[in-house]
Amino acid sequence: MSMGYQRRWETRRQAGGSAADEARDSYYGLPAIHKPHWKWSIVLYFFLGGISGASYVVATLARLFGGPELRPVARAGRYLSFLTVIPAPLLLIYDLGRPERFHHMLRILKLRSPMSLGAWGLLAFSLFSGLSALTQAAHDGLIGRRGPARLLRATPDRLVGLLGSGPAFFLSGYTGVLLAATAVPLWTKNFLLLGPLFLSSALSNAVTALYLLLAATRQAGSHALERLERLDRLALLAELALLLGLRANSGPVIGRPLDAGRLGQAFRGVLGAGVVAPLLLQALARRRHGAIAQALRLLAGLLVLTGGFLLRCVIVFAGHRSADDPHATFELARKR
Amino acid sequence: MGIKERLRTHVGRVPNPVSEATRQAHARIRGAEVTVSVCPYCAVGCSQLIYTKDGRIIDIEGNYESPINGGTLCPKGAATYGLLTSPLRETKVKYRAPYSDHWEERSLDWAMERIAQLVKQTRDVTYEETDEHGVPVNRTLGIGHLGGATLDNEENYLIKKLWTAGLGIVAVENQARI
Amino acid sequence: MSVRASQGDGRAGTTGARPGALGFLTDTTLCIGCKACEVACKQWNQLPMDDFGFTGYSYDNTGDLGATTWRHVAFIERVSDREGRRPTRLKAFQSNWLMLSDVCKHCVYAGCLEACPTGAIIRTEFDTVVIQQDICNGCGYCVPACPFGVPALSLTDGKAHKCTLCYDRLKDGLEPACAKACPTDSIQFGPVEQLMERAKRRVADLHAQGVTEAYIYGDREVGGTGGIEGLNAFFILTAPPEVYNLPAQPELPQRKVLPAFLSTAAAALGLGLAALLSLRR
Amino acid sequence: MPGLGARLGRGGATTTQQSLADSDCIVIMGSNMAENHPVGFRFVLKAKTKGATIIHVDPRFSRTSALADLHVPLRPGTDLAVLGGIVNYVLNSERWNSDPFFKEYLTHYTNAPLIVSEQFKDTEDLEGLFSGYDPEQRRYRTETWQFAAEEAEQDHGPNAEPSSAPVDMTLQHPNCVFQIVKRHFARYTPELVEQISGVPRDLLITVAETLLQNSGRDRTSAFCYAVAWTQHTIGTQIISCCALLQLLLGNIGRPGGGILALRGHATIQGSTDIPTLYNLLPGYLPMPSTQAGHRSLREYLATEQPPTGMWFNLPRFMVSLLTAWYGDAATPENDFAYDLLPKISGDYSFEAMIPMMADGVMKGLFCLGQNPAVGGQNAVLVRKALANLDWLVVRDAYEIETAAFWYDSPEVRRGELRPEQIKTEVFFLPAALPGEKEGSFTNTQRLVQWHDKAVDPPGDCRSEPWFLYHLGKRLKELYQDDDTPKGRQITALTWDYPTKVLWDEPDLQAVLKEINGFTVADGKPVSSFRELKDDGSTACGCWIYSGIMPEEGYNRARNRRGDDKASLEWGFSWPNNVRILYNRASADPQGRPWSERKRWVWWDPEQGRWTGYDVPDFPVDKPPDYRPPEGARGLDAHAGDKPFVMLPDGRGRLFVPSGLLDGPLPTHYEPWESPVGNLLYPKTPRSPVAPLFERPDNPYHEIGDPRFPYVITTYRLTEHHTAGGMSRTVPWLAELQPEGFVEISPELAAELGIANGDWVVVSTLRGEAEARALVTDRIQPLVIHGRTVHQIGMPWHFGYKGYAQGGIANNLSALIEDPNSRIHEAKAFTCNLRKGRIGREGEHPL
Repeated sequence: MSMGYQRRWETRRQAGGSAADEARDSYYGLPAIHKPHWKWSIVLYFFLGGISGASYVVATLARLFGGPELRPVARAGRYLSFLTVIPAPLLLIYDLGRPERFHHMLRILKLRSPMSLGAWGLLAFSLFSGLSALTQAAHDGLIGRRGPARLLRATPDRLVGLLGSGPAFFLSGYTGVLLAATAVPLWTKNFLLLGPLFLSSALSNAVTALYLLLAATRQAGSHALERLERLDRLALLAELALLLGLRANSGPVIGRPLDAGRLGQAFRGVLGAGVVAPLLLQALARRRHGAIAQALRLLAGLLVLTGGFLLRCVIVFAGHRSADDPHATFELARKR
Repeated sequence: MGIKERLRTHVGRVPNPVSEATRQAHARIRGAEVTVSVCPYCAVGCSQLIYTKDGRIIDIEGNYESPINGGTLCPKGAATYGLLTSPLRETKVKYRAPYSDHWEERSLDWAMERIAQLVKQTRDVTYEETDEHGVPVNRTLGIGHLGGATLDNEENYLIKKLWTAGLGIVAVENQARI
Repeated sequence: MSVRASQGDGRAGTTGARPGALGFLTDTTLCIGCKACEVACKQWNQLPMDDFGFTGYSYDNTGDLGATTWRHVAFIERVSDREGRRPTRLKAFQSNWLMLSDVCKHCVYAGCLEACPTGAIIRTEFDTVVIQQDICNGCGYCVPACPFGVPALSLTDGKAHKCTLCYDRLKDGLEPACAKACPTDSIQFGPVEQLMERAKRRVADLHAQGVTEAYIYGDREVGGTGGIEGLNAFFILTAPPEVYNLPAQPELPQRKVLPAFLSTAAAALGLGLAALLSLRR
Repeated sequence: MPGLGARLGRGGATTTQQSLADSDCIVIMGSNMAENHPVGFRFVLKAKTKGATIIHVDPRFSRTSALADLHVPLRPGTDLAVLGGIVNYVLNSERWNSDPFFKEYLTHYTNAPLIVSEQFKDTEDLEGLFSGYDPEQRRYRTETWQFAAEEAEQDHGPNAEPSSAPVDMTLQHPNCVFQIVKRHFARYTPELVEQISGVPRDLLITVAETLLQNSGRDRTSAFCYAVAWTQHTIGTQIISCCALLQLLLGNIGRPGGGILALRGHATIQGSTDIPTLYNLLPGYLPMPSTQAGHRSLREYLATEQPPTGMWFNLPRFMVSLLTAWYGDAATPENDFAYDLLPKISGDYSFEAMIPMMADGVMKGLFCLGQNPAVGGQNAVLVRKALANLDWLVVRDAYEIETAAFWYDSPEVRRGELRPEQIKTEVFFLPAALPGEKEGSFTNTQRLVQWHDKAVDPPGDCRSEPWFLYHLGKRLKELYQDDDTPKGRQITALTWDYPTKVLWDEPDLQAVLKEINGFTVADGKPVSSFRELKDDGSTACGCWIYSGIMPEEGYNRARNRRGDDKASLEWGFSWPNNVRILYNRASADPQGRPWSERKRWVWWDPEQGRWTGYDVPDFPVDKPPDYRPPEGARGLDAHAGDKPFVMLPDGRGRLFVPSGLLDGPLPTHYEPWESPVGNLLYPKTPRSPVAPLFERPDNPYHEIGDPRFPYVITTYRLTEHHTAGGMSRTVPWLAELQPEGFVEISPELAAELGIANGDWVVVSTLRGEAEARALVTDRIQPLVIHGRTVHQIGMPWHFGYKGYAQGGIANNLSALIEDPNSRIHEAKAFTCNLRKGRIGREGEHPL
């Protein structure tokens, strides 16, 4: 018997109920498919990878179109992107059953496998993110003035940023495709929504993180912060729409883990505290000034980031739950 | 492998990169010695093939030639390899002295001699030459024997011969009774 | 159960099995639930016993396919009717106590194989699907990518495992261990095309004998649906697939890859535009 | 085995597993064939694929039932009532009375036309008893059971049935066997059988009709049974009733017909042929007994040698056996050392041994591949008996419960007994397994197959021959100067087998040659038992195996050329390589095949001999129209249309004048422990002659004891083997059925508040066992005598060693025997069941 789910006799059974009764609605309630083994490290990877990619995009756009006010945004975005991408491969390797064979991920390139694409995409993006961060560091004089620093300063950072934005978007969104292309009912049922959802959440997380960083370090002016907040609002609204769409699209059986138990609470928490509440708090903050507004924005930012992490937890673990539910599997694969 | 071939097998929509180990894969019974045996479990009488390499059993399977099992086996028959190699298999003589609470390891020779002595002792004490009417019975009821239905015919023959004809042990019984 | 006729996609045959493909026909109507297949498989592949215990699931104490169980016999009791009456006149062959020896389906298009990022999972010269143990790094992506719940990660070696259709034996022209052991020929091994012909004849025979419920699971109508294009290891069943814990019309998960990427790209465009508009001076 | 032997002549299965594929109807009753003989069941499915009807008569819906066309549930212990109902229906059926085949088979091949003595009184007349019952001794005197003409010649002993007994070929004589049988079974109406067994009357009629439709010239039906028939106080009679029915239906000796006894161990047939059994010598020679008057060889032969039939050759078999065993010490002058052979004078069967040990009569015990601490009846008493031994030698591949009883038994675990209180000196000797030694097994169809040695056994593991040979050598040495009978007995024994290099392993080819038989003068093997002599010039260890080594070095058990017919070149089948016994009956009285479809063995008038696919189980040149001359002896006294060569008159016995201790005809009695009385014979509820072991540590439940309201039956699972020593220790099998359990119906579970998977305790006056409850519709309550009787099923494999453990079912069973076979009754007794545990949570079960 595979690991990870309880035997029925450890749970309550009814007196007089027979083995036949237990196999009436499903095969003793046993899962019809195997869920993945993914735990916190993968959830964290999804979260950090999302921020990394999205902050790179934001940095690039800020650099390209933001004018001088947004210079700090571009700078912070490049650093944030690089810092959050560093743990990504480590988290992935840690999750492997045979970590010493991590390099087998780059043995092939398989276009039908989101994970294979993801491995290459992560590699490519890391190069861009690293290059951009180093370039930024060179500009900022953090790595001296000569030798490589000079070379770096000479790189066309806007072009690099433009080219790197492809992989950056990819890294923020492919994880949704990775989940979608499985037999896990909750994920595959929402195959068109997961990528956009992860992308919009990544964007709001990245923007929020940048906002908090810049606000805390007083690096950016109020215009810059306003623009960031505008973007955050749009991303959050997109996320809200996608979350509601996801719940509706899942239906009563496949979507059950989004309603029931702790995961249900968490899902409602993501919606309420992670998306709706920040929107409201931001709106409130816009009508206030000074410390109150700052506190409201800080709270909103923290809620967004927490919600972003929680969202990935909910999607991953509710997926596990739906994989353990044979009714969800059968609902997905029922005769048409 | 050329670079072109390598690209073809390693990059693409669904490439199919076969490893060296896969190319080399083969059945472990290739080139093994084969011995014909009979399943030791029930009485259906399935013929088995025991594959050995370097004096070790590496596999036991059904024998296609048999008109009874035609290569097939039941779960017990299919587990015969496990019967011979289970981690619980005992390969040492164990001895428990009277009133002792533990096993002791003893040599096979010691055990054989001790058993022979005990048989003689018990037999000498309990031997009946005649019954109460003076009819020769030449037997002992002091020793009994159980087992035989999982042993070979030749073994049963030797048991019956030694115990009953040689030592007068009459309470010789096997699982046919149960 | 009645399986609806296929939508008629114009392709001949009931599966997309490649010529010369080898596979299993598991005919549950001949299965006596002896589990010889489970043991023969473990014996040949030297798989350890599972962490076991009494389940109460009829006579099934192994539960499902796993890293160390590559054949698994399911037991479903259908003895009484709703009023608790036990039958005496039974349908021909297996009835009322359903037993099925489940196994990797060796799909014509396999989710696990397409998911595998290392190329550990390959399609062999016999058209079977095998996880190369010298390559697998235990990423575990094949596990949820299988619509039948077949591959699983081993707790001991960290790698994914499943039925190899005895790849090593096939290389030496030997029959897979489970099919060889099966005492009642419930498990039959051979070229899929021949097995499919045999299965159709068998189902027709069963229908003639009053077993009108019998059908093939693993063609393009049921089991091998949604881009899977049929199963190289297929079954004859007499109850709806779900009864045996099998999905009726599963899909190849990788069918979702392209549309999912497209929707994500569209979202990227949208969000990128939103970002551009928000951030621009 | 006496069940088949008494009616047909030999105790072995009459047919082969392969022949089942030729059946038109297969009744599996008293057996769970798909589970316990899965590979044999292939042939049932082959028959089914060709259109045969499969009927499973069994209390439980098992894996066999799932593949059957009819499942006929019955209360455990009522098989004979059901069979009797079928016999009754058949005899009065339209088909049986209109198709001349049945009467032709019956009048020529069975003793149906013979006239029985006027003194015989049936159970019909005596309310469930036959004439000749001695209530004091609980046994029958058989004088009144004889045929009419014999009465004056009682002196000839019980086997003296002259072939000239009066017959009535019209079967009309009121005292002819046929009419007695008909009257005897008239009581077994479908209505009454339903009340006794719970089998609905229309279902019983369906079974009988199906059998009738599939029996006749062109069709044959087979029965498969196993220990669910033997393990009853009337087990022998259940089997004999089946033989009677198959004779009535003309199914014996024919392809696709017959009775297949399904044995549970690899060579349970072989260990009966070459018996490690107290009451037999090899080849079914009776063990000399003072109770039977076997004081000398002359007296032994006088009582046991019939004038006609195969057993007329008894002196040749016996003298050849004595010559094989005592060699030079066996001379014509000393009656071939007959005195050295021990004599029995009581019951020393397995069950009798347990009280002998418990009471200190038996002081030493060898267990060679048997596990009585789990497999023995009243296992609580068995373990108590083991603890009372001076010494115990266990030879096995695993440390089985019997070896570990002194420190790990439920009694020790519960603290009732401590190792320090147990005196038994215990030896555990690791044994070699097949694959590590060579030898032969005799399978369920009497087929002897040799297994070759592949590797040396590990460590101290040794084969049984090694152990016996070397122990024998040591004992011979210890006794070499002892000239009393006990010394001469062992020193006279021939024990000089050539040995092979490794560890001086005795050469089993030499042992096989001794079993086969050889001429003493030149040591050349005999080619058949027909060459055996009664003058000491031949030696033979087991006459029915003669021919297995017809020439030096040619071991026919090692023949490995099968085919799709009789496979005569695969192994060696006793007797004389015959595959289907009594196959003379596959031809009509004139020697022609009954039909083309059922052709097997027939008379070839041109060659003047019997021929066919099989070896004829008949004198090969005796023409069908042969009629014995006056005073003929042995097989010469049989006419050419009498297929049952072992029996004195060559006729299958519907009526058994001797050889069965509980009556010449099968009669239903209730199990010793039953929830209800006997509706057929209320005054005789239980077997009047079942041997009892009435002692405080073996109490019985009275009929209808309210404390023990449930019927329990014990059985085996596909995944395990007998007492578990060879399966609970093997990881791949242990995981498939990892714990002991009992099967109960949802109805009973609801009554007792038990959920699937709960712990329950099953109890009898002998002991208790705990297990998990498997609540399943496959067990059903039956309405018996108008009230609901609940049934409980419990696999008996489990014990306290190995990977898979569980409560011991035999803690519950009792010492009680069938009088003929001395087999116990574990398939039907009464018990109680409650929710809960004996031990604590987390402990392994008691």
